Amino acid sequence: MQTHKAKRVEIIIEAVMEKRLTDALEGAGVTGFTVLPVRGGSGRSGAWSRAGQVSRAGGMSCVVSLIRPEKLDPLLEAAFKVVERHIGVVSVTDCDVLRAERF
Amino acid sequence: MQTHKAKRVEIIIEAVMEKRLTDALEGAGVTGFTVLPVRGGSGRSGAWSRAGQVSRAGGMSCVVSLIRPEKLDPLLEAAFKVVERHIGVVSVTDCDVLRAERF
Amino acid sequence: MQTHKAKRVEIIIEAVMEKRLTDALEGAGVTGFTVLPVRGGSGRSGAWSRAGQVSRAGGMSCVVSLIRPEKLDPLLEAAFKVVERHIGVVSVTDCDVLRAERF
Amino acid sequence: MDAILSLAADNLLSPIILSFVLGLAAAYARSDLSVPEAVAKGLSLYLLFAIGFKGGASVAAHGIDQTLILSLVAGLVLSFSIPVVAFGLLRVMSGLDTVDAAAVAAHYGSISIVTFVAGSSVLTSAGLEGEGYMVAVAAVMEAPAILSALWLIARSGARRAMDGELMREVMLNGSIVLLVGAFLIGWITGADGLAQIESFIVAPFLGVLCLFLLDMGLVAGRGLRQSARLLTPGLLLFGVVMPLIGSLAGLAAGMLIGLSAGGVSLFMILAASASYIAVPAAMRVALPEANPSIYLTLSLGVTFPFNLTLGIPIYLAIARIATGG
Amino acid sequence: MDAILSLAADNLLSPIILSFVLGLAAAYARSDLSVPEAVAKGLSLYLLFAIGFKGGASVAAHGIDQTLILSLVAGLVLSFSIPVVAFGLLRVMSGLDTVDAAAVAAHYGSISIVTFVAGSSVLTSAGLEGEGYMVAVAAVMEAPAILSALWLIARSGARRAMDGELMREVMLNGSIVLLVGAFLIGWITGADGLAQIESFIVAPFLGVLCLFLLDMGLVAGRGLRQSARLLTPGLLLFGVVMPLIGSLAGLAAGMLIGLSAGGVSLFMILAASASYIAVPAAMRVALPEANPSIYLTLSLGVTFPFNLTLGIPIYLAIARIATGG
Amino acid sequence: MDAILSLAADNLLSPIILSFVLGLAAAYARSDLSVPEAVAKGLSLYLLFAIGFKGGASVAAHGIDQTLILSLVAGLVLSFSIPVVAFGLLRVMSGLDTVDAAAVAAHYGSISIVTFVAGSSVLTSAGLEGEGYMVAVAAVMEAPAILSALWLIARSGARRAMDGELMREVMLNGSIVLLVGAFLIGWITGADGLAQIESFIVAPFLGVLCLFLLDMGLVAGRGLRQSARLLTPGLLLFGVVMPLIGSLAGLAAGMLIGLSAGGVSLFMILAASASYIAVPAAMRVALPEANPSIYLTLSLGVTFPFNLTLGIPIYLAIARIATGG
Ligand SMILES: Nc1ncnc2c1ncn2[C@@H]1O[C@H](COP(=O)(O)O)[C@@H](O)[C@H]1O
Ligand SMILES: Nc1ncnc2c1ncn2[C@@H]1O[C@H](COP(=O)(O)O)[C@@H](O)[C@H]1O
Ligand SMILES: Nc1ncnc2c1ncn2[C@@H]1O[C@H](COP(=O)(O)O)[C@@H](O)[C@H]1O
Ligand code: NA
Ligand code: NA
Ligand code: NA
Repeated sequence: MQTHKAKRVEIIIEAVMEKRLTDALEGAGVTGFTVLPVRGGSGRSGAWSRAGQVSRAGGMSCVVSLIRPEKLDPLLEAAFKVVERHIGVVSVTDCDVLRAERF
Repeated sequence: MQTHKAKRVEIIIEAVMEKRLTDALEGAGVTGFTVLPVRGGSGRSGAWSRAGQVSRAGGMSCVVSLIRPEKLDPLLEAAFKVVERHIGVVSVTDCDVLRAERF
Repeated sequence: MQTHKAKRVEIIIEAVMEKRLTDALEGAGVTGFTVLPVRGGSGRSGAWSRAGQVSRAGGMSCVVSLIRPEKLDPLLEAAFKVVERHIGVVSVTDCDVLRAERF
Repeated sequence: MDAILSLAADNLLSPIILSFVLGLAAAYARSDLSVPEAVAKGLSLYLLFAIGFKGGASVAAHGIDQTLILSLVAGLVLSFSIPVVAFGLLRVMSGLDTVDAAAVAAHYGSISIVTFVAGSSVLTSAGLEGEGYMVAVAAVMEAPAILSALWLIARSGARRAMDGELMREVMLNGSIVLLVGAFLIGWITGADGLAQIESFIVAPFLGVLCLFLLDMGLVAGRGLRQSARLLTPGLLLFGVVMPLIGSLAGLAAGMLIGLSAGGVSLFMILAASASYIAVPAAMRVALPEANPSIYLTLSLGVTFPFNLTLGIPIYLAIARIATGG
Repeated sequence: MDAILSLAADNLLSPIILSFVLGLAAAYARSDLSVPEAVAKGLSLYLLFAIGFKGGASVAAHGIDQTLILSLVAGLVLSFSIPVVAFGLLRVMSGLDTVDAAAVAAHYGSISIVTFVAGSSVLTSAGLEGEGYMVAVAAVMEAPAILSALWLIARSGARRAMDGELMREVMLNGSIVLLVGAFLIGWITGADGLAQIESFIVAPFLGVLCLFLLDMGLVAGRGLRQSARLLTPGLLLFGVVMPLIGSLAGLAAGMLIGLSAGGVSLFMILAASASYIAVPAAMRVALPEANPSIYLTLSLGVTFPFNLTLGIPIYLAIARIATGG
Repeated sequence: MDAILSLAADNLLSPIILSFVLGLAAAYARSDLSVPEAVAKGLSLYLLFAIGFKGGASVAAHGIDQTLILSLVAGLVLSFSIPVVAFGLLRVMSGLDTVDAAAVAAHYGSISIVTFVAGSSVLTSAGLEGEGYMVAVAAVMEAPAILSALWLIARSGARRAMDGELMREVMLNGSIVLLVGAFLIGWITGADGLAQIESFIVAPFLGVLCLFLLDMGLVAGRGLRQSARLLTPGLLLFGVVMPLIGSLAGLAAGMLIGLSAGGVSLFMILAASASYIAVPAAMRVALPEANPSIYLTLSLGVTFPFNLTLGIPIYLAIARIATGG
């Protein structure tokens, strides 16, 4: 099948910053993203789990966005401004996508 | 450790089509896949969130399948037939897997 | 933006083994990981879904860890010891990360 | 007229309506108040189980006669035929194309079980009670409208085969199965069964409904905020006129069969209400080209609140006058 | 015999059994009816808390004597020894290998708290009541069977060390901790405590149980649909015979200790029931080679429904005859 | 003194406290007992809705006077000013830097609605009842403390602009909106509304609170196990002294306004309690450099249990003496 080069950006960010991140992505011209729930994790700031939590404070979200390669830099700039002072991680992978007209 | 080349296919598809997709994957000889819940997202057809939803209509699923490279094309053909008329995205990444005998 | 080469390891493992796996990862010097919930799947041992389940027995977790390339082998060794006798899959992808000092 | 107004006023200031309004307002104010998906589903399971069971227990108590069969048949006929009317109206009143119009039409032929539940509780507080088997009528009215909509599209050229799998999904969707199943359980176990679980399905019922309507307000409000611009005046008008038309069809059916004032009211409510769970899911499968924002916003954002606030008291008043009850 | 049959018939037509049957039927018909995982867990937390608390409050009301200690010891002994019997039976009746047979055996030595809960409510409606501390007996019977199973395997060569971590997980698994904890809270706070939360843990209890059994029916039905082919006639027979054998062991224990008719019934139910939550999780850790479809299908798909429908009335009738109660 | 002790003892042995202790113990023992996130959120929605509604219904029953306005103003003043005191104390008693100290201070100026709920139920069983509008006071006290904390930081140089978006998030966070909304619904629908949903929001209330506190015990216990090492003696002392100071400020406010003994107790409880839902979320946005383990462990692991067990009876006793009620 016909596929097209693209980038898969995965941003794991504090739940309280999720809306700010996706707003920034939209501002940077990103046409789509998907948010996956996150159940727990561990990092330099310790381990955490969502079990039994009510507050959004102790939780992270995972935002996945497939984009055309040329949009990578604006996306990362935008994402970086939001995550800068916050915990979380950003990774970029090469990928191929179907239906490039969607991106 | 000994690893083997494989492909990681990630399909984000409408929840109502999930069963049809996984049936098609099985039909195409895919031996395994994993379904991740999706909490929300945004695309050309607008933004959505599962919060408070009861109907399966407004929701997506994320189906991840690791496969041998030679099975990629049949998988994509099968997946494409299901997603064709529907919203959603398909991406393919190169990866290495442990325990190749499992695929 | 400045990015750095890294590896993205994704381990889909039985929920009952999750804690043992993350303990092993920490033992192998992995500084961070994120756990995603899994809703269902299918493999050689059949299909399963979390719908309506109470026991942790029939369920899987998805552990994602971004690491420096040189830490890949110790991580895989450690992970392998845990998953060895168990169902589940391990995949490794090349990626680029922001803020390498975090890994 | 006065009676309607006072009933409407009472209704508007009831905890269930105000809970819905609170949800709407919170969504409009962009509060992060939200009900987890699992909790919303849990509440809806509870409501379906409770309403089904109580309907069955009521049938066990009052017995049945041929009006049961007639009502089921009438429900089927209404669900099949209302979409045709809705489709025609939409083509006249709105600029929707065939596919979108058919998709919307399917929603209005089908029913909203929460509108039914809310209506039942208004009936109860007005001292009326409908025939218990009306929940079975609600169940049979869920699916046929979908077939009508697909037929409307097929007629206009864009052949769209209803595959067997979709058919099965629609007929056996969770809400129908739970509603009918609980109805049967209530019927079989009767007064004894009801006594055993009354303090679960009767006493806290209205409170649970409040929380569920709060959630529906949140969901409807978020939908409206995002998609209100799609609501042309023609569509908006349709969202208010169509339930009234539906209710008259329900009135006719109920009167012909000879139901009680409560039963006629419930028939009107069912015919007036528009689906927002089962039909949207079926439309995503069968008509992915139809824009979900249109049918969801119309059904959940316009018709549902209209029925909840003004519609139900109106239908009830009309039913009372018509039946002399 | 008549008494058993009429009790069984009453039982079969109760809302809780019919809810389970509804779940089974929905799963078989491949309806998409499902209970969210979080809701199912929430319901099970409620049931454990309520049953534990009521047990404790009942102990506070009736006091305890040495039968408490004897019952706990007997529970331990049963849980340790039943797997040995089950293992032997399985090796004779079925073609299972050592690992699968040991895994299945562990399930039958342990207990199913929902069977216990369902049994308690049948007792209540039959006007009997067991000793309140039987919930503590239920708790102590969860884990020992796992040790027995691992010992059975070690015996047959395939050494399998039970690591300390697994031991801790099993002894402190959530169900045991909540059950015992709620039992202690009920005991400590007694009648006062019960009065405070009665309308939460007593009044709606049976209704909640209905929803939970609906879910169990769905899960069991899906499991059966997928794995029924694994159920050889030998295994099927085992799934029905083993609970009867277990119940007789429970009968013996209860009679020796001198429990009331209710207490003896509960002992029989515990011994007859097979775990489907704690033991499967432990088996996945300790015996990953054992096929979970076998033990889950047998425990949840065969023995659980058998106990729920026929087993409980049978045990109750036998206990009544044996104790003259 | 005796009265306090006996009240404290009664309180300590109530099902709600023991449920919290059970959660703590299970977490310490590393049991896998856990409440799903969705269920915990569902329980908290229920509690907020119920407490808000009952407050509103109580206002509808007793009418209001100018003490309502005065109480709201006093609540605002307390919430703005307590963080300043807390900040000063922290700088003296602990080695926390400006940012961490300000973050902690914000928590103590705000309130914990569960502490309020638990306090209300202790009041009820002691035969007292506070002014119904105290739930509105609770709502207005949530947010101002956050502004104070940011101002404290700005003062010390590290300018930190409170953006409009965060402001909106804080003022319209889900708990405030639901609490105030339910309060208004209760007020509007009054005794009629209450009668309709009483068996949902009144009868099972304490039982639901037990389950929620079990969950809070689990969460607090896990936090403590992970972060107890952060609790220097100075911080620990702060976690116990600060609520006492806060309660005295609440006492002064309540007495000046002339509230009833119940109202004064509730004011003390609000001022003494520390936020663990809304403020942590705001701090993560506004002060990401502040260590969440410190403020969460202190608020949820030290002050919450202190208030729950000893604080509430103490405040109640003081309020009674002070008001002569
Ligand atoms: N190397 C990593 N791989 C995957 N997720 C990570 C990694 N590091 C951190 N995270 C996630 O980000 C959260 C915050 O990380 P940290 O800032 O290191 O405390 C963790 O709890 C994880 O959920
Ligand atoms: N570029 C993208 N990256 C990740 N997910 C996407 C992307 N585009 C669309 N999606 C997901 O697919 C859904 C439907 O997309 P669309 O068809 O563009 O409306 C969105 O709501 C997202 O969940
Ligand atoms: N090829 C695969 N791709 C993605 N997930 C898989 C794959 N194979 C197995 N899994 C996951 O691992 C679980 C156990 O697989 P198995 O050991 O093959 O039964 C499955 O139920 C899936 O959730
Ligand atoms: Na209709
Ligand atoms: Na047993
Ligand atoms: Na405070």
